[in-house]
Amino acid sequence: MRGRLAALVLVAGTLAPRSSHACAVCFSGADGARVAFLLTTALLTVLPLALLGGFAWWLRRRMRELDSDAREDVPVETPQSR
Amino acid sequence: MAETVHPAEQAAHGEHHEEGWVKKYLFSTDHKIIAMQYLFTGMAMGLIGAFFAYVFRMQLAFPGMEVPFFGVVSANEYNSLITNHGAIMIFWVAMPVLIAAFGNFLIPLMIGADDMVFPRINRLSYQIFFISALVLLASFFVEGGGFGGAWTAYPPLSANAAYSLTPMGATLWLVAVALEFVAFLLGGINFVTTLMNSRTKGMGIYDIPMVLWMIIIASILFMASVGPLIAGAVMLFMDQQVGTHFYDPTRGGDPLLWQHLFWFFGHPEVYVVLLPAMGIVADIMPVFARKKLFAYRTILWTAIGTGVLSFTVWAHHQFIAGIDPRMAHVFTITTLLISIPIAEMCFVYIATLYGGSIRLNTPMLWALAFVAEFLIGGVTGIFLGASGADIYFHDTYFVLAHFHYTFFPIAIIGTYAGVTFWFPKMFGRMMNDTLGKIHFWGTIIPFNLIFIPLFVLGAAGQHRRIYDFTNYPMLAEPWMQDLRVLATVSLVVMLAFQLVFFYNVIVSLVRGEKAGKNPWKSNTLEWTTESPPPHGNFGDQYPTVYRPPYEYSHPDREEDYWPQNLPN
Amino acid sequence: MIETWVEAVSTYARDVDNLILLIGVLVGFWFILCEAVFFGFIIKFRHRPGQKAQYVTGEEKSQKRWISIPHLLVLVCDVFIIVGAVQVWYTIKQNLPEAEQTVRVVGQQWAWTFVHPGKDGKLDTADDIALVDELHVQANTTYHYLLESRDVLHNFSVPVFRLKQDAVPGRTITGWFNAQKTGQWDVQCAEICGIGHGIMGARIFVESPDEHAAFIASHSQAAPVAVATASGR
Amino acid sequence: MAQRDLRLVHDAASEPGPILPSSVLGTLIFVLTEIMLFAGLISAFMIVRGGTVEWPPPGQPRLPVEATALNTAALLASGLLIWMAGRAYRGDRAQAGGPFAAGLALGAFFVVFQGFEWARLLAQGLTLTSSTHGSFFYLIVGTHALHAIVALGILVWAFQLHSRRELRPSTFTAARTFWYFVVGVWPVLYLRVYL
Repeated sequence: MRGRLAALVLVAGTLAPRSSHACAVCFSGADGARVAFLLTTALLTVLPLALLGGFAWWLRRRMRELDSDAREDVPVETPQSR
Repeated sequence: MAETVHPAEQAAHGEHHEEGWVKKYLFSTDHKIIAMQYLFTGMAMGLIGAFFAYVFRMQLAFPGMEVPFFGVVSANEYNSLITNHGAIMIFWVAMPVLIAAFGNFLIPLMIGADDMVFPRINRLSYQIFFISALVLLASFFVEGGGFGGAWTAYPPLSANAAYSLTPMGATLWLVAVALEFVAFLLGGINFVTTLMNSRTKGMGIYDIPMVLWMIIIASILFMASVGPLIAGAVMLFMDQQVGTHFYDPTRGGDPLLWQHLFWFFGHPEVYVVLLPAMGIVADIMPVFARKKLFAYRTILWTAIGTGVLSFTVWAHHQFIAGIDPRMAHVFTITTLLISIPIAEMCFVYIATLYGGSIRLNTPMLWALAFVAEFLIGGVTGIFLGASGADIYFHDTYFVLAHFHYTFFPIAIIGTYAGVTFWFPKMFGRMMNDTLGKIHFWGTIIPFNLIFIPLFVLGAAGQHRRIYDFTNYPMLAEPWMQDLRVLATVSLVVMLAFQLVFFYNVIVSLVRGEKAGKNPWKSNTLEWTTESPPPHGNFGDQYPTVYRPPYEYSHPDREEDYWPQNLPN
Repeated sequence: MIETWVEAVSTYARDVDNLILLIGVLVGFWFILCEAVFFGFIIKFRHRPGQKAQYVTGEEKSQKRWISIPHLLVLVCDVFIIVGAVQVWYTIKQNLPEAEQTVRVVGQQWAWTFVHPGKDGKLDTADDIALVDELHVQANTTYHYLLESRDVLHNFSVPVFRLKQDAVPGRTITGWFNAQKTGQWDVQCAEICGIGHGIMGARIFVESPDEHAAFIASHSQAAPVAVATASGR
Repeated sequence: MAQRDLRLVHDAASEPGPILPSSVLGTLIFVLTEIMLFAGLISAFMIVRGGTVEWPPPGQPRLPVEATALNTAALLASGLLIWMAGRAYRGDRAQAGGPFAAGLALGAFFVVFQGFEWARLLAQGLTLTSSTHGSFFYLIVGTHALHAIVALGILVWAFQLHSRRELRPSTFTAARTFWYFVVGVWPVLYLRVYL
C-alpha cells in the first residue's frame, strides 16, 4: 500500500541526517547544537522517569522485604499476609 | 496513625481554641484553614483573570471602544492583559484551587489523619504563594505596565527590555511565577509525604480515593518537571537584570533554549491541572450515580501512564517554532499516544454511569459537564498533535478554543464541582440546589457560545494575540466580526451568571440548611467527622478503614452505600 | 473543510486540508459516539424511587472489554492519523524540491522585508528588490524562502499556503512553496513579537509570469538603495 | 473478605512505622526537583556550547581543571566521611562525632577553595557577563555552591543537635541525604563544565 510504504520511507527520513530543511536548530554550520538539542531532549525526558521509576522499584522491594520480615517475626498473628 | 508525632504538630495542636483571630485565620497551620486561604485567594485571582478576559474580549468585539470599567485598550495593555490572563488562570487559579485547596482540604480528611506531615511548611507554602500573587499584581502598576510577551515568555522578546518595553513588568512577572513554583514545591512535598506516611489504620493503597491519587500524581509530575523551567527562569532573570546573554543570539546565546526548557515543564503542567479535576469528577460521579467507580485500578494505572507519557510529548508545542523537523515525527507519535489514556479515562467515566441510579444534583451536573465538555477539548487536540495539521492550526484561535475546552472544564467546571460537593463539609451547611442549577446552566451554555465561534474563527485562519483584526483584510470580514461579538456577549452573560454563585455561597453560609455529617451518603472518610471538621479532624479516635472507597449499592447490603470505616 | 473559509493556493494546501478532514472524520465519529452513549446513559439510568443501582466493579475481563475494545479501535485510528500527519509534514517541512526562485523574508519589529531577486533571478546581487510588507511571487513556480529575524521571534504565516514557520534571530531557515493561483492574500505574523504584533501584517501577490516580469521591470531602478537596507546584517 | 483482595499484601500504614520517615521522604522528593534543576542547567549549557565552534570562547581564561580535581576529591571524601558517620550513628552514637566533624571540615574546605578559585578567575577576566562561558560557569557552579552552603548549614545544625544528644536518626538521615545530593551532583558538573 502506498500509505504504508510512504510511512516506512518517512521513518527512514526521520533519521537521515541530510534531508532536513525548515530546521530551526541546525544553524551556523555546526551540527553541535542540533545534536545537543537531541541529546538533552532525551536526557530531560528519561531522567525524571528513571528517577521516579527507580524510587518506585526500590519502594516495592523494600515493602516486600519488610513484609517477609514481618512474616518471620510473627507468623501466627498476621493470617491475611499468608 | 502509625507515624511518630512531630514536635511541630504537637505545638500546633497544643494551641487549641486559645488562638486569636489573626493567628487562627492568617497564621494557622491547620490544613483546612490553609485550604480555605488557597481557595479564596485562587477565586479572587480568578475574578481578576476573568476581568482581564472581559476587557480584551470587548476590545476584540468592538475595536477601539472605551471598555466600561477600563477605558480604551492600547496595544501594549492588550498584550499585557492576555499574558496575565493566561498566567493568572493557570498559575494563580487552576493550581492553587485544584491542587493546593482541594489537596490540603481533602488529603488529611480522606486518609484519616489529623493534619499534614509538615504543617509549618504548609503554612510557608501559602505565605509564599500569597506573596507571589502580590508581586504579580504589583507588576501591573510599574513603569511600562505589566509584562506583555505572552504567558510562554519567549525570549528575546521577554529577555530584553528594548524589545518588550516593559523593563520592570517582565521581571516582576518572572519573579512572581518563580515564587509560585516554590510555593507549590513545598506543598507537593507535603502532599506526597502525607499520603505515604499518614494513612490511617487499614488504608491500603487501593483504598485511597481517586481524587487523592490524582492530586499526588499531579504533584509528582509538577515536581519532576519544574526544575528545568526554574533553571530557565533564573537564566531569563539574569538576562533581564544582570546583563548576561543566555538567550541572545548575537552574543553566543540561543533563544530556542528557553522553549526547550519551558515546554519541558509546560506540557506536564497541562496534566498537573487536568488530573486533580479528573479525580474530583471520579469522586463525585459514584456518589450521585450510587455506583461503584468502574475499574479503579485501570484508572489509577491510566493516570500513571498519562504522567509517564506527559514527559515525552512536550516538543509538539514547538513544531512550528523551533525543533529539528525530523524530531516532529517522534513527537507526533507520542502526542497521539497520549490520547489513549485520556480516551480511556473518559470511557471509564461513561462506563461508571452504566446501570447507575443517577441523581442530578448540582455537583453531579458539574461532574457530567466536565466529561461532556472535556471530550470536545480532547478530540480537538488531535488536530494539533498531528504535525501536518498543526502547520495550519498553530497559534490560531483553534488552539485557543481547544485549550479553553480543556482548561475551562478543568479549572472552572472542576472547581465548581468540587466546591459544590464539599461545601457542606467545608462550612457545615448545604448550598441551595436551585440557585446552583441556575448558575450551572448560566455558565455552561454561554461557555459553549464563547468558544465554538472561536473554533470557527481559528479554522478560518485567525491568529492569536492580535489586538485588532481590522489590520488584516482576510480577518476583517463581517461574518467573522459577528462571531467575535457573539463570543464576547456570551462571555459577559457568563460572567454575570457568576454572581448567582457568589450570592448562593453567601446565602447558604448564613441561612443554608445544616448539613450534618454525611449529607450525600458518601463512603469516604471525610464524611465520617463533623461538618465542618474540628481542629484535629477526627477527635480522639482515628477511623479504621475496612474497604475500598466506592462500595455503592453493594448487593450484600440494604443501604446503597457502605462507608469505608464501618466494620461490616 | 478549511477551504470553505480560506482558499487553498499552494501545492500542498490540499494535503493539509485532506489531513484535517481525515482527522475530523475519525475524531468526529468517536466524539459523537461517546457523547451519544454518555447522554444515553444519563437519561436511561436516571434515579427511580426504590430502584437500586447495579453493582459492577469493572475489574473483570468481561466488563473491561467494554473499554478495552474501543480503546484498541482508538489506537487504530491514531495510526491512520499519524501516517497522514507524517506524510504532510514531510512534504512541507522536510522535503525541499529544487528551487526555481528564491526570496528572502526578514522579520523585524514590526514589519516584514521581502527581498526579491531582480532581473538576473539571483539573490544578493545589485538588482535585488527589497519591499516592505509586500511579497511578489510568480504562480506555478517553486520558491525557496530564506527566513530571518532581526530582533525577536516572528512567524511567517501565509494561511492560503497553509504555511507557517518561526523566524529565529541569528539563524536562516529555509523552506519552500509553490503557488497555484494568482491573486493577493494576507501574510501574518503568528508569534507574539511585542507591542506592534497586531499590525505586523503583509500582503502576498501571486502573479502570472507577465505580471511578475512587469513588477520586476518597474522596480529595477530602486534596487541599489533597497539592497543596502536588506543586507544590513 | 472479598475486598481484602484489592490490597497489596503488605499494608504500609498498619505496620509499626513508615518505610521512610517523613523527613527523609520529603528530602528525597526535594532532591528529585533539584536533580531536574541541574539537569536543566546542564542541558542549557550543552546546547549553547554545542552551537559554538570554539570552546571556551576566544579570549576567555581556561578553568582550573587540576586544582578543582583536587577540590572534587575533597568533596567526595567529605561525602564518604558523612556516610561513615551515618553508619556509626546506627551503632555507637558517640563514635559518629569524629567522621562527622571531619566531613564537615572537608565540606567547608571545598566551599572556601571554590571561593578562592572564583576570585582568581574574576581577576583573569572571566566574569558573569564577559561571555556565555563565564555566565554558565558562574551560574552552574554558583548554584551548586549555594546548595553546598545551605547543606553545610543544615549539617552544622545537625552536628550541634548531635553534640547535645538531641539528634533524631531520621533528621540525621534527611540532612545526610541532602549532602549526598550535593556531593553526588558535583562530579557531573565537573565533568561537563570543566572538562
